[in-house]
Amino acid sequence: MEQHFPVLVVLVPMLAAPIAVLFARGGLAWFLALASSLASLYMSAVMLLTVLDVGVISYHIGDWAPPWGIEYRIDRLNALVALLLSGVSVAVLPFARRSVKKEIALERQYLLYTCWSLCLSGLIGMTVTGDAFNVFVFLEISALSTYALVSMANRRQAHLAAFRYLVAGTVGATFILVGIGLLYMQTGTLNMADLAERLPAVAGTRPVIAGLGFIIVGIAVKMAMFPVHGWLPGAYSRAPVAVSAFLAGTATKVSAYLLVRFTYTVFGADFTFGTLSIGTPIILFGVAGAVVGSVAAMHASDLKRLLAYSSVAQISYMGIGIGIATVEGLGGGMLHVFNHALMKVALFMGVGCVLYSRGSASLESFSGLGKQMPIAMGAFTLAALSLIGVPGTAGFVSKWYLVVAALDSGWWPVAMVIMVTSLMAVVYMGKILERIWLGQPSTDVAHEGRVPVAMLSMLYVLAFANIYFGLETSLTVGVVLDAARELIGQGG
Amino acid sequence: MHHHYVLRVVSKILIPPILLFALYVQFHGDFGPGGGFQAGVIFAAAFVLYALVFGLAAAREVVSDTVLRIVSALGVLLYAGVGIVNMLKGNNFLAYNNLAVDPVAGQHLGVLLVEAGVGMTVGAVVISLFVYFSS
Amino acid sequence: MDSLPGYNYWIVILLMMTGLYVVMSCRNLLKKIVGLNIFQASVFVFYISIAKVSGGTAPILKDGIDVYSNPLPHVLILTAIVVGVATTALGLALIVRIHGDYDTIEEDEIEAEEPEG
Amino acid sequence: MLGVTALAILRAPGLFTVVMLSSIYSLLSAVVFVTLDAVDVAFTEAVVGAGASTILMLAALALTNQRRAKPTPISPTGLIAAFLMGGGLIYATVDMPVLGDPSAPATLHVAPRYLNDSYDEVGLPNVVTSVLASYRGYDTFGEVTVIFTAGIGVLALLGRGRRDRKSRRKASSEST
Repeated sequence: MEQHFPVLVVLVPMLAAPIAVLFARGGLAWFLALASSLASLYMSAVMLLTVLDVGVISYHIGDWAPPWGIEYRIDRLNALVALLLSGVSVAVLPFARRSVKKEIALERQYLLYTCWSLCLSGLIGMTVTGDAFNVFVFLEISALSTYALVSMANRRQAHLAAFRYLVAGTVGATFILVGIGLLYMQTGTLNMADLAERLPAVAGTRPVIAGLGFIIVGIAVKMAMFPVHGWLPGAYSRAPVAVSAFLAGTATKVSAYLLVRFTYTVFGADFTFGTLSIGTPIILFGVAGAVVGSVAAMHASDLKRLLAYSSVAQISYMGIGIGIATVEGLGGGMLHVFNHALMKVALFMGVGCVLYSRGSASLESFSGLGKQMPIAMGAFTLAALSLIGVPGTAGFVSKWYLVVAALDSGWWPVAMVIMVTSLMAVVYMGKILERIWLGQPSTDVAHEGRVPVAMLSMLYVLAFANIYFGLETSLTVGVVLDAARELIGQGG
Repeated sequence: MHHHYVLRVVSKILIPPILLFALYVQFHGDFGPGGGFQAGVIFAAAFVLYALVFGLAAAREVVSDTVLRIVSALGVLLYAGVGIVNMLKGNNFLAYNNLAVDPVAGQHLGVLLVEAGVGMTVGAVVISLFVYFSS
Repeated sequence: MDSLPGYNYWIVILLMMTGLYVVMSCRNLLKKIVGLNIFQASVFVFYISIAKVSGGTAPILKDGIDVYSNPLPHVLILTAIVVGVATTALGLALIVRIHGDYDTIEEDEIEAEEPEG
Repeated sequence: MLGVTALAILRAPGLFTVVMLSSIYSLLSAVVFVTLDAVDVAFTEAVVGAGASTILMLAALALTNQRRAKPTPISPTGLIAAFLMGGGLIYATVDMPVLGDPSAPATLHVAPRYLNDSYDEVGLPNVVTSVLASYRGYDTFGEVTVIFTAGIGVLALLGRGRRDRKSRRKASSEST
């Protein structure tokens, strides 16, 4: 059984979807989504342990040897990402049950969980695959289900946001498709490991360079890197809040992973960052994105929107780390992928609790909540501190590695920008925390009921994960730095 | 449109051959161009013609929304089911060789079943897209 | 023709540019979707021209024929065509809903109602 | 001809015209596929691209009751993006293999096994079907799932309960 885990980790959530559609019951669909996410979580944990123990797992689908067939290839990095994805899904689903019940009509709830399962399997599929074209197929599974998830919120702006996301996402995916085509043209293969072997022979040719460009631009769109981040604030702030929490922890993270996979594994770090020095523009756009995102977050009046803009800034940190291309830089970037997922999911859950009990996520509605909802707001505050990067939280660890990497490789202005934008995070998160703990409760905000225990407990799990991974860093840092060493070493 | 006898008769004559053609495309994909995708869409075209001539309500009585939903899900499950059988028989996912004693016959059977799954899902989804868009 | 080795690609590139321009500049949502279709269809042509082999025939095995075009890009593009239609369908459904919400599918008029987007 | 159609789509004001032109565009590219020896792709493009998409677009057009698009102002960002992309590709064409070159890397590495061995390994004369359903069957499985996802997405958007769209619209505009 265990030898089939690489494909089952994708297949189980994918099969939960049609089964849920057969029965068309919201509760059953939710249960199937949760059960399949749990199964995926278990399987990715087992695979991570196996990979740490014995090295890369390769699974030949259809028993066709690569490069003729499609290969699933698990190494340290994508085992960790798969663990993160299924973990986020497991954490958000118990929260989502009640939150979705309130936001979405009963007869459409099963459709939401169906799309959720499809989205999860698409994302994991993109992560574990070792075939460049297979990435495109699974990317479209996750993309289409994401558009549907965003559009399910019962407000008209959600449709518009989903449409813009669809247009941007399709353009991005088509760019990736062109890039893969150019690579295929020069090498005659689609398998990533095979590509990595055959590319050095044709590395200097123009289609390969153009292909790299197309793939990076396409992934940047999906990842919401500045200046192609326009779709993200609308999509995250208009989606149902549970969906925002899920997507914030998964969708852009997989794109960041893909960027690493293509630039480091397929093209090789030496070629991408040495010969072509692609790192410099990535870092520069990252710096610009960090500033733009933070400034926009400071001016947002709605908390979901504020968190979405702060995501733009945080994603830029990941880009910076990937662009610096040292072990600490890449490690810091990937660590931030992991840690940012923890904090953003917790923050969106906190907002979800407020939405559930107050029906609004405007800044005003947070006034004085520290007295009325101290339990939920306590967890929210922990996550907010992690976003700022206070020592002892997960956010601090990854920012630390990024700053050190920037200083080590002579990018000291970049380190400055990370510091300054962290200060801006202090400003925009501080503004909310001040309202929560020091503001007066506003009288005109409705009180729509207590937050269910299921929602609160998952919020706490995530909030404490932020502290746990801030103090006990050996697991994440160890795996990520080893993975970074492996990736950078691969280039030669 | 309901009083155009010519249309009604012509479409009654046309629909069976279209369905037949869909089946031909479905199973002839092994030898010539064609396969589940094209067959599914052609099958759906027959339904669209029926709906245009006899009205959507009549067409929905022939194929209800629930049936469409279930068939589209079953198509995916059939495809995956073939792969799971391969796994249970000890090979990897979608390794059709073990479906029959002779590996080539196994491959043939696998391709046939998988294409049938494709045709089911594509046909059902295209029909339901048409239904949703026109009701 | 020999002086311009990549002439066949130039046509494809022009089509891709037109498609991308339609997507980015047109303010009408339906035209955006049509633009996406053009963009994708021209990428398909690009892939299929990679597969062409001079003197070859369609990759359906027959006795007496030795040169076939490359089947792999054909398969990839079959997949991509279907994915493209799926995206189109979802985009159109969103357009229908947006029209129900705003009574227009012109982005300018929607933005007038929705300054924050 | 493809270029003329594409440019006409850019300029045409009537949405019905745009949809028809896009259908013509699909049919034309199907013809191109036939001349490039890709019969399966041509068949699919004709059936799916020109057929199914056009029907859906017409249905959407009927539902939205909009006949004309406003004229498009020239967009500098669009132009810059299009020319950057085109420039990148034209830069790349210099090193690209000539059309139909039998020694191009794409035709040498992976593809020959499909052509030479697929009949013995899968037993089908149509190599495209063998690759589609067997060698790369997992891609096709993903593709079926994409179609299924689109069906679910459209069901969620336009399925049951749409009749009270007007009332929901009121509710949602009040809540914003």
